[in-house]
Amino acid sequence: MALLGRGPNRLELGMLGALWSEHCSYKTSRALLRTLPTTGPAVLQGPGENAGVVDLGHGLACCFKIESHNHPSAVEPVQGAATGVGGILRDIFAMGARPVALLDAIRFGDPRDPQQRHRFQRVVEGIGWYGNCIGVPTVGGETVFDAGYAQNCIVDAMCVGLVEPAQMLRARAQGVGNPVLLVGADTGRDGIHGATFASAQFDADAAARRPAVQVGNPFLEKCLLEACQELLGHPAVVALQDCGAAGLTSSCAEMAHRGGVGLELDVARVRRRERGMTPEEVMLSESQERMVLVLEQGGEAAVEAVFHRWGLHGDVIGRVIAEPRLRIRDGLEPVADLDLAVLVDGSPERHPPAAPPLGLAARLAEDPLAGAPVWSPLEAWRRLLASPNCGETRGIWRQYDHMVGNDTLAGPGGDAAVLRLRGRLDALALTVDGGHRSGRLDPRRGAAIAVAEAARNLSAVGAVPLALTNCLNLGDPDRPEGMWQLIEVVAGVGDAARALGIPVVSGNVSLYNDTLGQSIPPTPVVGMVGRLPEAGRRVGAGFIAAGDRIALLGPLGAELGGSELQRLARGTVAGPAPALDLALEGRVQALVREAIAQGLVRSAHDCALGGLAMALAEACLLGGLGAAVDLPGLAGAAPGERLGQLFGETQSRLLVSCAPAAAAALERLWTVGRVPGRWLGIVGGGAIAIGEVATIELAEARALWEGALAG
Amino acid sequence: MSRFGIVVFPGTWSDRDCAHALAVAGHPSVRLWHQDQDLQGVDCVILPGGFSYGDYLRAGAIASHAPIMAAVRRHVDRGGLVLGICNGFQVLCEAGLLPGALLRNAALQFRCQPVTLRVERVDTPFSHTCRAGARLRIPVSHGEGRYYADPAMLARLEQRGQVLFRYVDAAGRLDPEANPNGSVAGIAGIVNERGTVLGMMPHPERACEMVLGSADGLRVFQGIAEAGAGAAR
Amino acid sequence: MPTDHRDRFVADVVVTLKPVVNDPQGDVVREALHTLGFAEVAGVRVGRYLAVEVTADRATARARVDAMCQQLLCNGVIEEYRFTLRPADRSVPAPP
Amino acid sequence: MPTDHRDRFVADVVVTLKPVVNDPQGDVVREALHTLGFAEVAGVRVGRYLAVEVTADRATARARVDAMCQQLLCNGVIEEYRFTLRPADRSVPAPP
Ligand SMILES: Nc1ncnc2c1ncn2[C@@H]1O[C@H](COP(=O)(O)OP(=O)(O)O)[C@@H](O)[C@H]1O
Ligand SMILES: [Mg+2]
Repeated sequence: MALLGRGPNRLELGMLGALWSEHCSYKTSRALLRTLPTTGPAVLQGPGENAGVVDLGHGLACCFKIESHNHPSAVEPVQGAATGVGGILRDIFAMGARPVALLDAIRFGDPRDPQQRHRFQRVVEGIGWYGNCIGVPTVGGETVFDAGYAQNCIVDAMCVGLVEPAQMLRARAQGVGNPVLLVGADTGRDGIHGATFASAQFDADAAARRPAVQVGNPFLEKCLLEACQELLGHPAVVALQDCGAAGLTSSCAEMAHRGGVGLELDVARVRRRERGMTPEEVMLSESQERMVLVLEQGGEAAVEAVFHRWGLHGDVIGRVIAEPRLRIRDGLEPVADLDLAVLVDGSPERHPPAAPPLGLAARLAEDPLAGAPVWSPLEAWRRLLASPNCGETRGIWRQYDHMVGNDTLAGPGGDAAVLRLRGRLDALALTVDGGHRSGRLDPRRGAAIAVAEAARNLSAVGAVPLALTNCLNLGDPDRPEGMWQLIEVVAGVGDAARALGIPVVSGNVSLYNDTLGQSIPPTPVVGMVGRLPEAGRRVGAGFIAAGDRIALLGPLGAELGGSELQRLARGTVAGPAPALDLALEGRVQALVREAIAQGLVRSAHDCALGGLAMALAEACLLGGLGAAVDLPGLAGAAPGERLGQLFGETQSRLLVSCAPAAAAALERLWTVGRVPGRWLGIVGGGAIAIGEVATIELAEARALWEGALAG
Repeated sequence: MSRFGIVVFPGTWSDRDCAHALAVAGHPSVRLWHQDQDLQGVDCVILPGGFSYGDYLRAGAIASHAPIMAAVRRHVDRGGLVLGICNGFQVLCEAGLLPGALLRNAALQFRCQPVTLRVERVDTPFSHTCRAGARLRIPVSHGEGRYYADPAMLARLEQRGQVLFRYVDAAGRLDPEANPNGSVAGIAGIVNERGTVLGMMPHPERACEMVLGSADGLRVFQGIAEAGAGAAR
Repeated sequence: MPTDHRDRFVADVVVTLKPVVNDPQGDVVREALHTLGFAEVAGVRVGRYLAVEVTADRATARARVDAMCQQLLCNGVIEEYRFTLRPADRSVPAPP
Repeated sequence: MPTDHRDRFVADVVVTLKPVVNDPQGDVVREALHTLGFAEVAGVRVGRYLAVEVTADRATARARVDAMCQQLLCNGVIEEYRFTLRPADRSVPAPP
């Protein structure tokens, strides 16, 4: 109030409330996020704009961002997920980029529970519907099922676009007197207070506070996208901004604040879907598929003609003013007048107390398989193959158009998607990865693993990681454990990003993923973009020829804390988190990229969920070939140790195959690269055999794997 | 040399892919805007995939009334060639330029996957570059592709040889497992009685380069180009 | 400009698949209802409903809505339609 | 007025978006009707129609169909529903 110099009125309070919400102001996470590395030689735009941008050279740049739509998807899965995709697409084309790919990271409770299954299927339907309709391929994603998400699902969508750096648009209002144009959907009462809703726990009153759900309109968005693309380079366009959380209030305030100017708006000029809307409702509506532009004076007609051609109407709703204020009129009557510095930057930073959960040390000290049923290696392997977290995901992504655009060289189903760049030798590689389950024990490690794993997935196809975007899905930071997780997760992302030299160029924080005091596990989702120097050299995850030799790059290990095997056997998370030696991680990844670049390996697959045995099974299943391998000391190991060697989720490992003739060169490469490497066996046969310890027929493995996610 | 025109409705997205495929095949193309009535003298009109007007109501229903469709109708009357792909097939059925209708996939889900097509006739402009019974590997990507014709209409179609493509298994046999949408008689593509208008659910423009998985789709475009050239002579 | 409310009607239009056309959606709904314990459900057919508000007198409205159904709202190859008219409720405001 | 001793009814269920929820489909259909020359169309809302055939007496049928709507047929977050019952052997009536 001191900042305003007078008491705010109801509208001003509403606007401040929305912009000072966690969702818009990052008041709890801001200071932490400042610690992340955000610069690098390729970074053209770091955090702070609608999306981050990295240079791809030769006059092309890649623009990308990830965002959560967890709360809306919990209320209405189809529309919540769909409008999440719609929102992230607008962020990308607001930068002047043409969206070329979507990815999704989704998490639910046990899919055998009909309610969870229903939510999962509806979310997939919503993601598919929006992306398919607008014609942007969904090329990858991640799906996780865990009891920790039964009350709060995770729905994060990532969009990647391409833009010529010279055409890049920024959302900065400029030029006193310039008109402000609102274009797209009419404004309705839907989604009012969505930002504040997304910044609060679910509880008994949530239903009452719930904003009207927005129904997505991908067709309208397609028209907006095409019109905005047509306007690229148009001299009349000063700034372009999407209308997201907190609607006109945030889009206008942020655009003006970035440009160091003010805006005066007349809410009476905002086209509405409903009668009787108050200025507050107009300013806070989160109606989808709207964009705000600042135009050069006199350029209105030319710009509106372009929108008109696409069946859209634009209305001039205000002008740029010199004073750094957001002034709202309703016709002639002034209804709000706020200092932009206060509105945008004024929310006091919060530093709630943080503390690790009680009993953590004891859980870390537990034997990962304490009290678990004693499964034979074959029994464990079968259960992993049939786990929805390891099973084949085709049932999901065959509902997504992953080919439109004619550039998908590798779609979903491998380690990273690969998109060609027209007229160039190189290609783009894309992935999203959430943290390791052990992040519940050690959120910092779990977050670092998320970054390392994303980079490893890119390296597995031969791509050099360029930059990352992240969505930090967490619980209530007002609980000391929640705040501790937030601090640790940001630190973990920073650790790995710095060590691996991958700048953070955009991101999103979704806090308050809680229901009745129960938080989700910390879930840092990392989206990463890499550059494959030569598209033709890329490799897949599946074996390609019988007789090829199989090698493990990276350490042996037997770490079961937080593993999928532990989840299946114990349903809990305990024991130490897997170690992560980031220097070794970097060397392993550099090695596999080099081996791919030299054409030495014919397949590469990272060892993730389910460990070495699962990676081997996937390489066999994807390639339609069996394999015979062995691990040193496996036969003689104690039962628990043996399970650890087979299914432990030790980091920094990739499984590769190579023609026998290339073996010596590959071995030389790993020796020079100071990477532990060893030959495990040979591709071929109708079964997957691990020494004397476990053998499974390929057909049986396939049936389990393909059935894991089936209804 | 044949000239291709690609119709663009606001919700169309495979116009770019079609133009690219034609470029790969060495043929120029022009875009035809849905609100225009001028076909710019093209020999073949392509109605590409997408969601024309959001596919609200029924896929292709609103697009079938667009101004450009009046011109397409006249083009068809003159014996001009038309290729409707996916949404374009839906538009052609809605416009009555092809018989039958396309319903929601039997599985009630969108399907994006490669399928195998069997070429049923090789005496059409669209298929004369194929061998009889040839199999083409081409992707589908649609939520409403279940071809339906009532028994009488179906009998007429079969009798007149209007079925051009069917979904088959790797061995070339009809198989419900190989049919991605539950189409009657495995129908993936049909022609009109004159054999000048083809509607097909699969996307040949996505199968024009081996790096993308298949180049079988090129045959369709090459066929049209050569037929057009023949007609011009 | 807006006429007297007596000249505003809403047509409640129902478009359904012809009985001979398979309706997998209806079958799925029936199965789901059975699973939920509604064993008394013998069958379900799913169709489309449209509320079309028109400014016209009753006789004209009827003829025009019929024309809309034939031209756009219903695809006669697979669907059939029916509708009734009711005076537009004055309490439901028209869009501005 | 039909008597209640019959034991087979069809519920004509109409599920529509709540008035506050935007209906892009309705907007596009309205525009299309305008383009086709139906200028008198003031607005269109699109919903779902379900014909649910149940074996039960009228009172039970009413209660059960209501339960079906709440549990499955209608998504209460964005939709609302209404229905009428008719004996299964009677010819198709007006939509509710
Ligand atoms: N929701 C989804 N959308 C699209 N693709 C998905 C989705 N979930 C999983 N996938 C795909 O399935 C494959 C396996 O996923 P995942 O097991 O997470 O791989 P990894 O462990 O290598 O990261 C990946 O190619 C991924 O792109
Ligand atoms: Mg992987």
